[in-house]
Amino acid sequence: MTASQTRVPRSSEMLDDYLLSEEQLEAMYRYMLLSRRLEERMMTLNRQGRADFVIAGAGQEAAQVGAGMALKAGTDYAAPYYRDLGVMLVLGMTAREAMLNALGKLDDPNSFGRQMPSHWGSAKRRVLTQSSVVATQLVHAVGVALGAKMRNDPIVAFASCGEGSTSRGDFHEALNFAAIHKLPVIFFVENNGYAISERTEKEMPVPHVADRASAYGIQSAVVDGLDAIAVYQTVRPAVDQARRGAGPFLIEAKCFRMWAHSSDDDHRRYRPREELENWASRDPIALFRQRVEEDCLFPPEDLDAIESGVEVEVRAAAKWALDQPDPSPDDMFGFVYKEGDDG
Amino acid sequence: MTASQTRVPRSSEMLDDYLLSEEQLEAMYRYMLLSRRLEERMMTLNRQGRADFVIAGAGQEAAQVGAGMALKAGTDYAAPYYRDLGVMLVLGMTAREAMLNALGKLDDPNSFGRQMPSHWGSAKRRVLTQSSVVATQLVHAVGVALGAKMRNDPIVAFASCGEGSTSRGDFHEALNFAAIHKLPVIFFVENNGYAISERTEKEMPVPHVADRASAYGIQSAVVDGLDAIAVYQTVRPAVDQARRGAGPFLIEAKCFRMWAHSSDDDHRRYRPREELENWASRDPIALFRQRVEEDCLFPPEDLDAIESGVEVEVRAAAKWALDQPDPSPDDMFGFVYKEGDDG
Amino acid sequence: MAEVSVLEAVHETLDEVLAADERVFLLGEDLEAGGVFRATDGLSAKYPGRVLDAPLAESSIIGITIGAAHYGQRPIAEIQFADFIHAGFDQLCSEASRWSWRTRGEQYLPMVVRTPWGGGVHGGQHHSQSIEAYYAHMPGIKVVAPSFPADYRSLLKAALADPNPVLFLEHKRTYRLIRQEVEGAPAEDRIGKSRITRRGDDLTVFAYGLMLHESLAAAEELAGEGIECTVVDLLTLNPLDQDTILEAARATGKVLIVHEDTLTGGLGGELAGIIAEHAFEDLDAPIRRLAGPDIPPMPFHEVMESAFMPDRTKIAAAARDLAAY
Amino acid sequence: MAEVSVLEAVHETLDEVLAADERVFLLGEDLEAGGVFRATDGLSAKYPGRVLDAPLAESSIIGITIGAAHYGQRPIAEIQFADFIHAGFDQLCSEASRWSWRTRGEQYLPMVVRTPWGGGVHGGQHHSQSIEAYYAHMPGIKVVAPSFPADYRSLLKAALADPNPVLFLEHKRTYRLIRQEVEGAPAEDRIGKSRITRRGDDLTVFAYGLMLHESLAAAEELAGEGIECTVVDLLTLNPLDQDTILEAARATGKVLIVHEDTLTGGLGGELAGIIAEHAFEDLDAPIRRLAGPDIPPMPFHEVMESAFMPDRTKIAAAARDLAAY
Ligand SMILES: Cc1ncc(C[n+]2csc(CCOP(=O)(O)OP(=O)(O)O)c2C)c(N)n1
Ligand SMILES: Cc1ncc(C[n+]2csc(CCOP(=O)(O)OP(=O)(O)O)c2C)c(N)n1
Ligand SMILES: [Mg+2]
Ligand SMILES: [Mg+2]
Repeated sequence: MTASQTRVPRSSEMLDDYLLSEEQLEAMYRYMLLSRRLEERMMTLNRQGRADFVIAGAGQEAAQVGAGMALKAGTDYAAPYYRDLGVMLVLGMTAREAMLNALGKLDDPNSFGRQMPSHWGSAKRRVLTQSSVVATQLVHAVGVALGAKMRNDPIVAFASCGEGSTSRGDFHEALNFAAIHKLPVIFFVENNGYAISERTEKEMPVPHVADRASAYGIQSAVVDGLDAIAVYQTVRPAVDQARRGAGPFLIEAKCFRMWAHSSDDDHRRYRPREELENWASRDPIALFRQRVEEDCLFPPEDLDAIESGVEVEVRAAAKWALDQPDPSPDDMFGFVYKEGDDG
Repeated sequence: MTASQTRVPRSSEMLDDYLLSEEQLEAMYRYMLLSRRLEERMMTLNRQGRADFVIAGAGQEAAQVGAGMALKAGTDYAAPYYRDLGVMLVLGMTAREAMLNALGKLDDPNSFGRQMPSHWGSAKRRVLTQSSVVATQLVHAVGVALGAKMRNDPIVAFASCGEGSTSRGDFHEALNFAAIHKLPVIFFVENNGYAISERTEKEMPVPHVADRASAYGIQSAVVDGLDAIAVYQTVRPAVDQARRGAGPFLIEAKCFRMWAHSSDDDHRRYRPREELENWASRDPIALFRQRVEEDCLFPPEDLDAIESGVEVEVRAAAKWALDQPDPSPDDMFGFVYKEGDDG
Repeated sequence: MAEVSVLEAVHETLDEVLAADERVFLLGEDLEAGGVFRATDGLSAKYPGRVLDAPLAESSIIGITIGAAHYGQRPIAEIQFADFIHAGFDQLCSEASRWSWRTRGEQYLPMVVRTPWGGGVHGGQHHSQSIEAYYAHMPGIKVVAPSFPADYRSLLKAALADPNPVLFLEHKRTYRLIRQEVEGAPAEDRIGKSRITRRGDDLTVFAYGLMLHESLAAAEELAGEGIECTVVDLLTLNPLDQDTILEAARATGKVLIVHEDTLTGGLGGELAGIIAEHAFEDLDAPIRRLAGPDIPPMPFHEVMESAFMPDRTKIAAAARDLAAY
Repeated sequence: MAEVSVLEAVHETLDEVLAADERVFLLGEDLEAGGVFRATDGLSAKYPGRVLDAPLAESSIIGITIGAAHYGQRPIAEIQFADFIHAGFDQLCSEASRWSWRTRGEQYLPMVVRTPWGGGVHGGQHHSQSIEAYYAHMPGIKVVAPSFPADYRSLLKAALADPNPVLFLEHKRTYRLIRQEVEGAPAEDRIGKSRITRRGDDLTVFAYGLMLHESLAAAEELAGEGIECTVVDLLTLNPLDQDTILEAARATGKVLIVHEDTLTGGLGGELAGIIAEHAFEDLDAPIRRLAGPDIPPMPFHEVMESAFMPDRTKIAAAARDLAAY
C-alpha cells in the first residue's frame, strides 16, 4: 500500500458507531446463507439441464453482504456485478425472484428472461440494469452520483466489479471523473484473485487494486473480504463520508472464488488443487458462524434455525419458480424504445 | 508526488554520463529554433490562406527536443503526438518535409496530403502513423515494445501525449500492460496546463500526471519542460534503463503552450492575459540561449549564426514547398489495402 | 424576422431547454468556454453548474450521461467531433441502446448525444466522418440528422423530450453555411418522420445533412432542364420512416440515394434494401447510390476532399442518367 | 480420414502457424489456460512465451496488436466474445483500418483478430451478437466469416499471410456442431471470394456462418419439393465479392438474403443495394431479407432466442414464397 492509501479510521469510538445490532448480525448470517444455498440449488438445476447458466458469488458472500448492508436499501443506487447475488438479497431481492432469474422466467424482475441470469436490475430497488460487459457500470454509477449531486440528493452510488475488470479503460475514466467532481461513489472491488483463469499478476502490476486510488487522489481501503463484519465496518463509514460530500472511495475486499468461473468453466484446468483445499477451511460463512458462536452472540440453536429456515425457503422458491411461466416467442418484442415522453 | 514516484537518480557520476557535448548543445538550440521558426512561418501561411490548419508546439520545444535527443534516431520507435514537430526534427524530418506536411502536399512523407498537418508518420524513421484520436498511440507503442521484447531487440518505444489525453482509458490500459510485461516504453507527457480550453484541474484530480505512475508501480519523473538540458538528462537515463529491461517509465514535462490550441482556436476567450504575459519571459528557447551564454559555452556570434541559418532554411523551405505539386483527385485512391503478402 | 443559421438554431435551443427544465445539463469537452464550434457560447455563465467540462474521455462522457439520465436528469452530451465517438461505441451499443429493452421499459434513458459530423471542412480522417450507419444499425438508439435550422430547433427539443437515447447529428459544414427564416418554415417535431421536401415526377432523391442541400440545389438545376425530382429529407435515420420512404420511391419509380459516408455498408444500402423489397413492383430503374468512395474517410487536401464528397454537380449528373434510363 | 470440427480446424491451424513462423503469437484473455472455447488448448505449453494472456481490456488488446504488427510480428488477437470487441471499435476504426491508406502503404498491419460470434448458445445480449455489419462498413478492414472447417483452415492462414488487418469471425454455435471431412473438400484460400455452394434455378440464397448451414438444409428440403436453390457462401464480408454475388443473383433473378444479425443496417441491406443497382434488369421478384428482428440482440431464454434466430424452417418458408412469386 502506498502512503496515500488509508484504511478507514478504526478508533474504538468510530467502531461503536458501526457496531452491528443482534438483528443485523442475524440478517448478515441469513443473507450469506441464503445466497449460498440459492447458488447451490442453481448449480443443481444446471446439472439437471434445467438452468442454462449459473455464475455464482460463492466464497464472496461476506464481502457482498457486508457491503450491501452498509447501503441504505431503496435510497442508495447500486450497480452491482454478476456475482453479487449477496448484494441483491440485501437490497431486497427475494429467493423466488432469484430463482426466476436463474431460470430466465418471464416474471424475473431483473430482465424478464431477456438477459442471462445474474444480470441484475431493479427500478424499485434502485439497481441499475447490468450488462455482461465488465466495468461499464462503474461509469454509470458516476453518472448517477453526478445527477444526485446536482440535485443535492444525499444518495450514494455503489458500484462493484472484480479485480480483473479494473484493467479496463472505463475503470480509469470512472474514478477520474468521480474524483474530479468529488462524487458520492463507492467503488467496491471484490478481488477473488482470478479473472476467469487469469491470476491477478496477469491483470495488474501492483499488489492491490487499492494501490490504484493514488492515481486519483482518493481514499482507499483493503479489507478482508471473508469477514462480513470487517467489510461492513469498512464500507459503512466510506458510505457515510461519501454521503457527506467527501468524494469517492475505493474499497478492495480480498475474496476467494470457491467455484469455477461459471457453470461453463472447469477450474481444475488452471487452479492447483491445494489452493482450493487450503481455502476450504476459510469459507466466509463458516468463519462467521464460528465467530459469533465463539463470542456467544447467538446460541447455536438460533443459527441452526436460520439454516433450516433458509433451506426450506430455497427449496420452496426453486419448486415454485420452476412452475412459473416461460416467456413466449412474442415476449421478445416491445420496449426496444420506451414509449411516451420522459415525464 | 507520492512516495512511489522517483526522480531519476542525479548523482554527479550519473550526470557525467549524460552531459551533452558541444555539438549536441548546438543541435539542441538549432532544433528548437527550427521548430519555432517553422511554426511561425506556418502560421503566417495560415493567415494568408495558404495553409488550412496549424497546430503548434511553440513553448514546448525544450521538452520535445530534449526528449527526442535521448532516443536513438532510426533505431528507437516513436509515436509522437501532433505538437511534436520538435521530436520529428530530431528524428530527421527536414524543414522542407515539415513544410510539405503543413501544406498537405502530395510529397509530404507523413501522409501525402491524406491527413491533416502534424499527423506524423515515417516508416524509415520508425515513427508510427498518427491519427487525431488522442492517446491511442500510447497503446501502439506498447505493442511495438512487446514485439521487440519477444525478439530480444534492444529498442525503446517512445510515446508522447498531452496531459489532457491521460484521462482516456487507453492511457490506463497502455501503462497497465507495459508495466505487467516490463516493456521498454517511455511515456512522455507534455503537460502544458490545457486541453484546448480546459485547465488541468478539469482533467485530473491529482496535481501531477506523474502521480499516476504509482497505480502501475512504475518509475516516474517530473521535469521542467522549459529546460531542454534537464529534459534530456531525465529522459536519457530512463531510455537507457528501459533498454536494459527495467520496464516502462512515465515522464511528465511541465510545459507551456504559448499559442492558441490551433489555428482554429482563439485562446483569449479562456486564458487570462496575465498568464500569457507572465510566461512570455520564460520562452524555453530564450532561456536556453541565456543559459549557454551565461555559462560561456558558446560565443554569441555562434548562436546568431545558428539563428540566421535557421531563418534562411525556413524561408527557403516554405518557398520550395509552396511550389511542390498538390495531390490530384485520383491520389485519394489506392492503399486502402496493402497489396501483396506480408513478406 | 432574421434568418437563423444551423449553429444559431442549436445554440438558442440549448439555451431554451436549459431555461425550461432544471434537470437539463450539458456535458462535454470545452463546453464552458463555449465549445469549439461556439454552440454553448455564454451558456455556462447563464446556467452556472449546468454546463460541465468533461475530461477528454469519450467512453465516460457517454457512460456518465447514461447514469445521469437513469437517475432522472436530462443530460445532453456533446462529443466534440463525431469522429471521436468511437471510444464510446461500447457504451452506446452495449448499454444505452438496450437499457429499456432489457428491463421492459422499467428503466430508460432520456439522454441526448449531440455531435458535429460530416466533411467539407478540411478536417481529414478524424474531423469529417459520417457515423450514422453504425448507429442506424442499433435498435434502441434513435438517430436524427436534420438539414434546416427550423428542424434543428424542433427536433433537438423532441430529442430531449424523448425517453430514449437520441444521437443528434449536426452537420458541421452547415453550421454557418445554411441559414433559414425559421418563422413559418416547416419544422418536423416528431422523431421518426421523413419529409418530402420537393415533389417531382421523374425521380426521387433521398438525402440528409449537407447532401440534402446539395440535392435540392441539383434538383433546382435539373428543373431548368425539365427533369423534376422528388427530394426526401430523411431527418430521422433510426428508426427509418418506411412509409414516407416507400411512398416517395413509388411515386417516381426511380431512386437516387445520396450520402457522403462511404458507399459500402452506408445507410444507402439499407434504404435500397427496403425499397427493393417493398417497392419492387413500382421500380422503373436500378436503385442508384451516390456516396463517398470506399476509402478511409476523408482525405485532407481540398482537392481530394472535394473529389471524395458528392455535391450538386455529381448529384445532377447521376440524376440525369437515371432520368434517362 | 477423420472429420474435423470448426473448433478443431481453428485449433490445428493456430498450431500450424505458430510452428511455421516465429513471429506469430497469440494475445487474448484466458488463452494460456486454453481459452474459454479451448481454441488454444495446449498451445501455451507448446510455444512458450508466444501465447499471452491479456488483461481484461479490449481496446488495448486491439491496440497492442496494432503496435506489434507494425513492428513486424504476426499477432493474432482473440476477443473472447465478439460482443466485447465494441470497446476496441475506436482502435479498429480510427487506427487499424487506416494505417496503410494514410501512409500510402509504407506502414501496414499484418494482424488478425479472431472472435467467436453469433447466437444459438443461450448467451443473451452479450454472448450472441453479430458484429459483421459494423466492420463491413470500414474500408481497410477485411472481414472473413467461414462456414466449413476446410475454409476455416485455409482462410485463417490467408488472414495471417495478409498484410492487412483481418477480422476473422468464428461462429461459436458451429464450433462443435459442424464437422467436415476436410481432405478433398473445397477450401477457399483467397480472402475476397464468395463461393456458390449449390446451384439451382429457382432462387438464390446468400448466407454465412451458421445461417449458411441452415440455408443448405433448407435448400435440401426444398429440393424435395421441386424448388432448386442456388446457395452462396459469402465467406468474405469485406470487401465483398461483387462479381460472384451478381452472377449468382442474375442466375435465378430471385434473391433471399439471410443473416442472424438484426435486419436494419445489417449486411443484407448492402447486398440488396448492390443487387438492386447492378442486377436490376435480371430481377424477377422483390429482394427478400430474412434476419433477426430489430430488437437488441439477443434474448436469453431459449424460447425467445429461437424465435429471434432465422433457421431452416423460416428460410424454407421464405424461399417457398419467393419461388412462388
Ligand atoms: C469487456 C469484457 N470482456 C470480457 C468478458 C468475459 N469475461 C466475463 S467475466 C471475466 C473475468 C472477470 O474477472 P474479474 O473482474 O476479476 O471478476 P470475477 O469474475 O473474478 O469476479 C471475463 C474475462 C466480459 N464479460 N466483458
Ligand atoms: C479522443 C479525442 N477526443 C477529442 C479530441 C479533440 N481534441 C484535440 S486536442 C484536444 C486536447 C488535448 O489536450 P492535451 O492532451 O493536454 O494536449 P495538448 O493539445 O494540450 O498538447 C482535444 C480535446 C481528440 N483529438 N481526440
Ligand atoms: Mg476476479
Ligand atoms: Mg495539454
